[in-house]
Amino acid sequence: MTIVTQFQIQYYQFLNQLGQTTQDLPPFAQDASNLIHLYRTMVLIRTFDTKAVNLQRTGKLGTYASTLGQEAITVGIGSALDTHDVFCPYYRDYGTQLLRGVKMSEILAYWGGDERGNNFSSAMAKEDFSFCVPIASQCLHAAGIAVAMKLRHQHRATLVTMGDGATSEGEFYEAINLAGAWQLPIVFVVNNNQWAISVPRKAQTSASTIAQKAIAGGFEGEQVDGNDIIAVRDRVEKALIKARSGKGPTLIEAVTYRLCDHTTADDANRYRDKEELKKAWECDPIVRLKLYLMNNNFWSNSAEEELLGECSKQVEAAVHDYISTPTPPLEDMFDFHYANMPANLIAQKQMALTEGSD
Amino acid sequence: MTIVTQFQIQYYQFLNQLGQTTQDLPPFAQDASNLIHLYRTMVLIRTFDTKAVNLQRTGKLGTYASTLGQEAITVGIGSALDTHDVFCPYYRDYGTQLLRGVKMSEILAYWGGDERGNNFSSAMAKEDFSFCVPIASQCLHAAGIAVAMKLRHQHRATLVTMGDGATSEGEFYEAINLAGAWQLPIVFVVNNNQWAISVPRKAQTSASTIAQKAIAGGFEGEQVDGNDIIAVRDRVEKALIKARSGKGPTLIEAVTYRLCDHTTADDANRYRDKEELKKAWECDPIVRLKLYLMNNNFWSNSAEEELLGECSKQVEAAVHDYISTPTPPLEDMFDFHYANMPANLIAQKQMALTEGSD
Amino acid sequence: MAEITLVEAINQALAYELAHDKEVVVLGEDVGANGGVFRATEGLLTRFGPERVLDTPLAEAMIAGMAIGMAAQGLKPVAEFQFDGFMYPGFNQIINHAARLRNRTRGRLTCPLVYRAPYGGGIHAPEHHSEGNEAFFAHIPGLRVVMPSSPARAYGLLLAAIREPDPVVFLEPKRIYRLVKQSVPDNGVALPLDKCFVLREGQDITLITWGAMTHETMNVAKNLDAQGISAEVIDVATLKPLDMDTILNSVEKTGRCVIIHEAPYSGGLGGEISAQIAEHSLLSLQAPIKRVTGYDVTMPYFQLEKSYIPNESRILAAVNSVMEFA
Amino acid sequence: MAEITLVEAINQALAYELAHDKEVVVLGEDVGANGGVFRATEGLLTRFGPERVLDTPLAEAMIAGMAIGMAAQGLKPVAEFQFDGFMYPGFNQIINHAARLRNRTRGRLTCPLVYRAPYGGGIHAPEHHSEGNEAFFAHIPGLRVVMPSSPARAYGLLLAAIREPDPVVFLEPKRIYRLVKQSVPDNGVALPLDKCFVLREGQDITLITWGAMTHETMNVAKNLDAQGISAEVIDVATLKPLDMDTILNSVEKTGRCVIIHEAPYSGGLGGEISAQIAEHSLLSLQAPIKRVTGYDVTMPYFQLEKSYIPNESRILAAVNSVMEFA
Ligand SMILES: Cc1ncc(C[n+]2csc(CCOP(=O)(O)OP(=O)(O)O)c2C)c(N)n1
Ligand SMILES: Cc1ncc(C[n+]2csc(CCOP(=O)(O)OP(=O)(O)O)c2C)c(N)n1
Ligand SMILES: [Mg+2]
Ligand SMILES: [Mg+2]
Repeated sequence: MTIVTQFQIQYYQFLNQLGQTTQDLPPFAQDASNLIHLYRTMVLIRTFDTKAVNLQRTGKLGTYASTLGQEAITVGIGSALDTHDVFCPYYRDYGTQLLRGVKMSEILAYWGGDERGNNFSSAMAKEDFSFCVPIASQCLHAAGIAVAMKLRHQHRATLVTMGDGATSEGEFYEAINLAGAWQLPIVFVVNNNQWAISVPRKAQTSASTIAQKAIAGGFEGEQVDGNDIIAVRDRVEKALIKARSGKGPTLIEAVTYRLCDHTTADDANRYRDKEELKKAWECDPIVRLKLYLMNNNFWSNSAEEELLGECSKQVEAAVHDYISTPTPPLEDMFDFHYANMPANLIAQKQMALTEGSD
Repeated sequence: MTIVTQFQIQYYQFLNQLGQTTQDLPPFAQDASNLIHLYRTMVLIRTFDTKAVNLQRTGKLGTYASTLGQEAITVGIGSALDTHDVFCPYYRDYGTQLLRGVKMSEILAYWGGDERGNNFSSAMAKEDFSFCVPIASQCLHAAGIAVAMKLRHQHRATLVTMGDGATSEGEFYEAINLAGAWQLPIVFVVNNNQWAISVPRKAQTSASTIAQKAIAGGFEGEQVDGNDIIAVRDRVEKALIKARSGKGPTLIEAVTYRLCDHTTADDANRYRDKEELKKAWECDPIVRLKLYLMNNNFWSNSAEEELLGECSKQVEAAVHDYISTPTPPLEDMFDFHYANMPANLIAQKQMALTEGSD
Repeated sequence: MAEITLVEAINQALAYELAHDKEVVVLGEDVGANGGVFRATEGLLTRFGPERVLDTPLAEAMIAGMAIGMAAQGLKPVAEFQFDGFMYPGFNQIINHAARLRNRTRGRLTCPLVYRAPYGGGIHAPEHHSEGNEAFFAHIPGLRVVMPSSPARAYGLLLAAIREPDPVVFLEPKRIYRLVKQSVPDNGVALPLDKCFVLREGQDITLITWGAMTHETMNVAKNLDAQGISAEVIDVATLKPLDMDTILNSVEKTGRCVIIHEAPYSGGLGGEISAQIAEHSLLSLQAPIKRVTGYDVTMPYFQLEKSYIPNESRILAAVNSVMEFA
Repeated sequence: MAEITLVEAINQALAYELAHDKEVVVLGEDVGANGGVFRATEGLLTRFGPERVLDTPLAEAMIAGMAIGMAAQGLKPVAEFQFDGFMYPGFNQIINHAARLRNRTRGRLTCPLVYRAPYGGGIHAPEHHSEGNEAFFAHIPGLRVVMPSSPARAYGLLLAAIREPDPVVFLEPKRIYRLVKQSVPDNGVALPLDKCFVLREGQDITLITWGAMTHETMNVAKNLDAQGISAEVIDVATLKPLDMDTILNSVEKTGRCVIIHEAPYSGGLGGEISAQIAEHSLLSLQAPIKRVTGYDVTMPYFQLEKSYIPNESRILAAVNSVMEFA
């Protein structure tokens, strides 16, 4: 019996849940204005999120997946990504999208049942994928994008997000294995929010960390405190730099908690302990950063008040855009399937337009 | 930064390639008659294998996948399995099948294009699956069998085999993850013969061992010297005992080499270095055990000669059975799809019988 | 007796079989404590425990594949895919293994399982939650494919599917999960597989459909009475194998036919049925058969889904054009 | 000019596009040093190097899915599935993503790729190596599905498929990979997609087929001459979308039709074509359309595969019965 190989998984945190530093902050975080920017974005996202849930409750939006409690991950990623990187999101990544210039009204259109929401007007997001619904399948698109970057010798990276549940899907592992085998410029970020609808993280896998799943692909996985935006941003940034410089993939497990229902179609009370939820609120990533900023006099109650007002305004404007956008025309259903629309589809479209008009 | 978890992968060997013991032999191997039985089975398999390749070359068999060089794995597994265990093989596992009572003529029928080869007459193999062609998909059947065993609180285990290439497939990982999550009574044995057709092990994954892929599922993986049948048998047996007693799954990577072409349809000279092959022959598992047996006077040249004669006879008898079996009747194509054959299929069958007769 | 919805009838059938056949096991994503995203498995975990009702990790090939292993061991797994659009990762297991296990082993191993999935559009759901995908499964030898269209048929057909010794893909039209209530005695009586249901007899035209579209079709048929057109309505129910006897008898009687389904036109099951009618009863046809179906496009996001799914006016227009043909 | 086989024509088309379009990338299992298990990619690695010809790990969802990401970046991946029966793990990526990327993003992202696979039975291969599975793909909105039937059409159609800005499933009838040789100029001239090829003109009956079955069908057509029956033969070639104009024109001329394909009967593409003919040209039909197809069973292991695949005598019998119908 010989030991042929060994591994270890590390965990990163800078701010604990009281907003105290647990180690020296990385350079970017030593500039308070950077942290304030992150803070403002998280608050904006939460404002947006609250509003979106509300729109759904009042029948003005379809099923919506809230990102409550997970803002540090999605904003942290967005702030670490470079303009030329490509982002493959799953459906809770509003923070990243916002920082890539995707409009809130586009996100609302998406959940409002309108494909035009995926036609991002932002130049920065023009190569980004839209939300991926079939769990984990985006991992392979991201790998393919990274393959293209590698074949073209570009100094860019692809970042793909997914939930903890997604790590049970075969396509997740296939992407992990490929990323390792080909040393692709890719970063996998798992939003481990402890639940996949009603299935708790523990029931999903007996791996003690999600991070260790990277070992199957022969590359590094690590855990970060997903409620500490400094840790998220720092580790994601380092992984992106590594990827861009040809040093291969990284899997980052961001440990957090889904403070919301799975979606507006879900009722977490059916399966989730109220005590657990209550404790999880103590780790609220927004509160945490705010405590740090307040304790260090980088933030004030009046600044907060002003910010909330601004966020409301921005969100209301987006909602207005969304609500006042007319339903897409019928022909949109046909016009985007093919660059060269086949004759029989042209005929069907004509038929639909005729039938639709009676 | 904190280390949250650690892993190591171990490697097991008892006999080195000169047939010398590298550590004390396990109890079963201290009884020479056990080893002689293993040896005889390996030689029988090789005789069978050589003959089968020959039958294909002379047009009497379809494409055939040789198991040359991998006999220690397939025979080792077969000798470790218990009657009540269930075996889910991939297509090189003649040794295991033989020890489960599957007839050589059935194996030939399978490769000869006749489903009846999968209708094993052996009682021991009656719940075993037949060869699985879609790579890695058998892993999930095995997991399902293990689920049934667990739900029924049986003291049994499932063993599933696959190649190194198979460990890139999503279905492999899904089975690994499920096995861990549900602590299933299952043993995964990977025949790492260094090649998946023309793709070398290194190109398949950058994991330094296949064994470490179990870490993704949160359970133990280990390497054994796949050319050392004592190590294979010992580790597989221990993993089966663990599984049967409710202690969960194990992944065993058996490291060997594919001394043959991928199948008779393949020509490995197109992609494989002759030197590499030559070196690999030095690890021949049959020679290794023979050296040990000879060095310890458990085996002799005359015993060898006698054995070869017996093996030939057995194989020839099986070939005779196979060759003299008439083609299945046309209706066999229809009769086994449904317990309750639908009316339209009955009609098609009648039509086929009529059409077939002109 | 209380009246129940289609999804409650599914639940009732599952509970009945769990109670009466100890080999039946329900599995899938969120089928346990959550009772399934549509509540089809509500209460089953509490009543039958975690060894009969299994919440699985999130992986559909795994669900499809493990069910095969379980079935080969003599269990009768009833596996849920959470939505139609998430059946595809399981396609490999369904076509290459579930459908073939019996044939491959000449009957030595069998695969008595049910793959359930909510089917089709119309509930304002996100992308991939509204697929019309029965034609894929109905082309696979070795499978049965069933779609109920009422609470009573959901109950009776699901019982039959679970009891069938071979794999059944059971597609549940989610648009009508809660549309109507019906009293459905919980008597364990199955309905026959491989048979159409004639929902309404008529003389002038045969309307062939299945699943949720039976509702619009029945409405049209009723309205046709006022026009003096007597329409027969057939709910195909078992989509593989097709009960062509019932269909041909009807069309030979009426001489006219419209087929209605939600899935895309090209390669939809309507084509198969239409072709078989024309091949077997050509001389009975007094007019070309028409198909009213989804268009050859991906189900649009929900703002346009109503324009995609056949509606009563499209069905009526087709009926009128077939009736007017001379 | 040297004459080449169908598989050599595939190779020639791949080499042509690799040489003339730097965005083209070939990928798949064993496509590199091994040149593909059928040698379709032989020599490409040596000629174009490992950044244009990629041996992938063994995973088909991965192949299907990574090609989508590559295509979205503007590459033109030509991805090989090693055999028809191993396309299924990629089904989820093909239907949920490749076919939908353009539509989902309103054209912002596109998916110009080709999924190649050897298709069908007849080469005495093991299980899962002989699938007749075109109907699955031909039902998916957003895809094109193409099957060539000669070296020249293989070359011209594959060029067209690679140049098409949308995903194409390109199924290669492996039974005729090496059946005939033809001189195929390597001039980079593509053939049109979305069009049938009339292989032979005739007046009395239309025989519709594709892929390898064109060969048996053409033989039957030639033999029919001796019987005084003039048969038109149509190679459908693009299976989605269907070029119904060519088909309907022919059947309206001949009034009789037999459709021949290898895939199972029920839900096969023959049903769709038959239905569309009867729906659009009912009054032209002088006899019911007949379909000669594989049976509704899994392709048997090879001892019986010849009994499964339609042969000339079955085609002839169908033609005669259609001709005799009065
Ligand atoms: C392939 C597939 N299967 C099932 C679903 C239904 N579904 C949507 S979200 C979800 C749970 C996802 O959990 P996780 O990956 O942890 O992400 P989270 O929603 O918790 O952020 C499921 C099962 C799906 N969208 N895709
Ligand atoms: C799903 C699937 N994809 C592709 C193939 C074709 N194929 C047959 S064997 C093989 C290589 C398998 O390699 P490995 O798993 O290492 O097993 P080995 O043959 O080396 O024992 C491939 C690609 C297949 N049978 N199934
Ligand atoms: Mg989660
Ligand atoms: Mg191998």
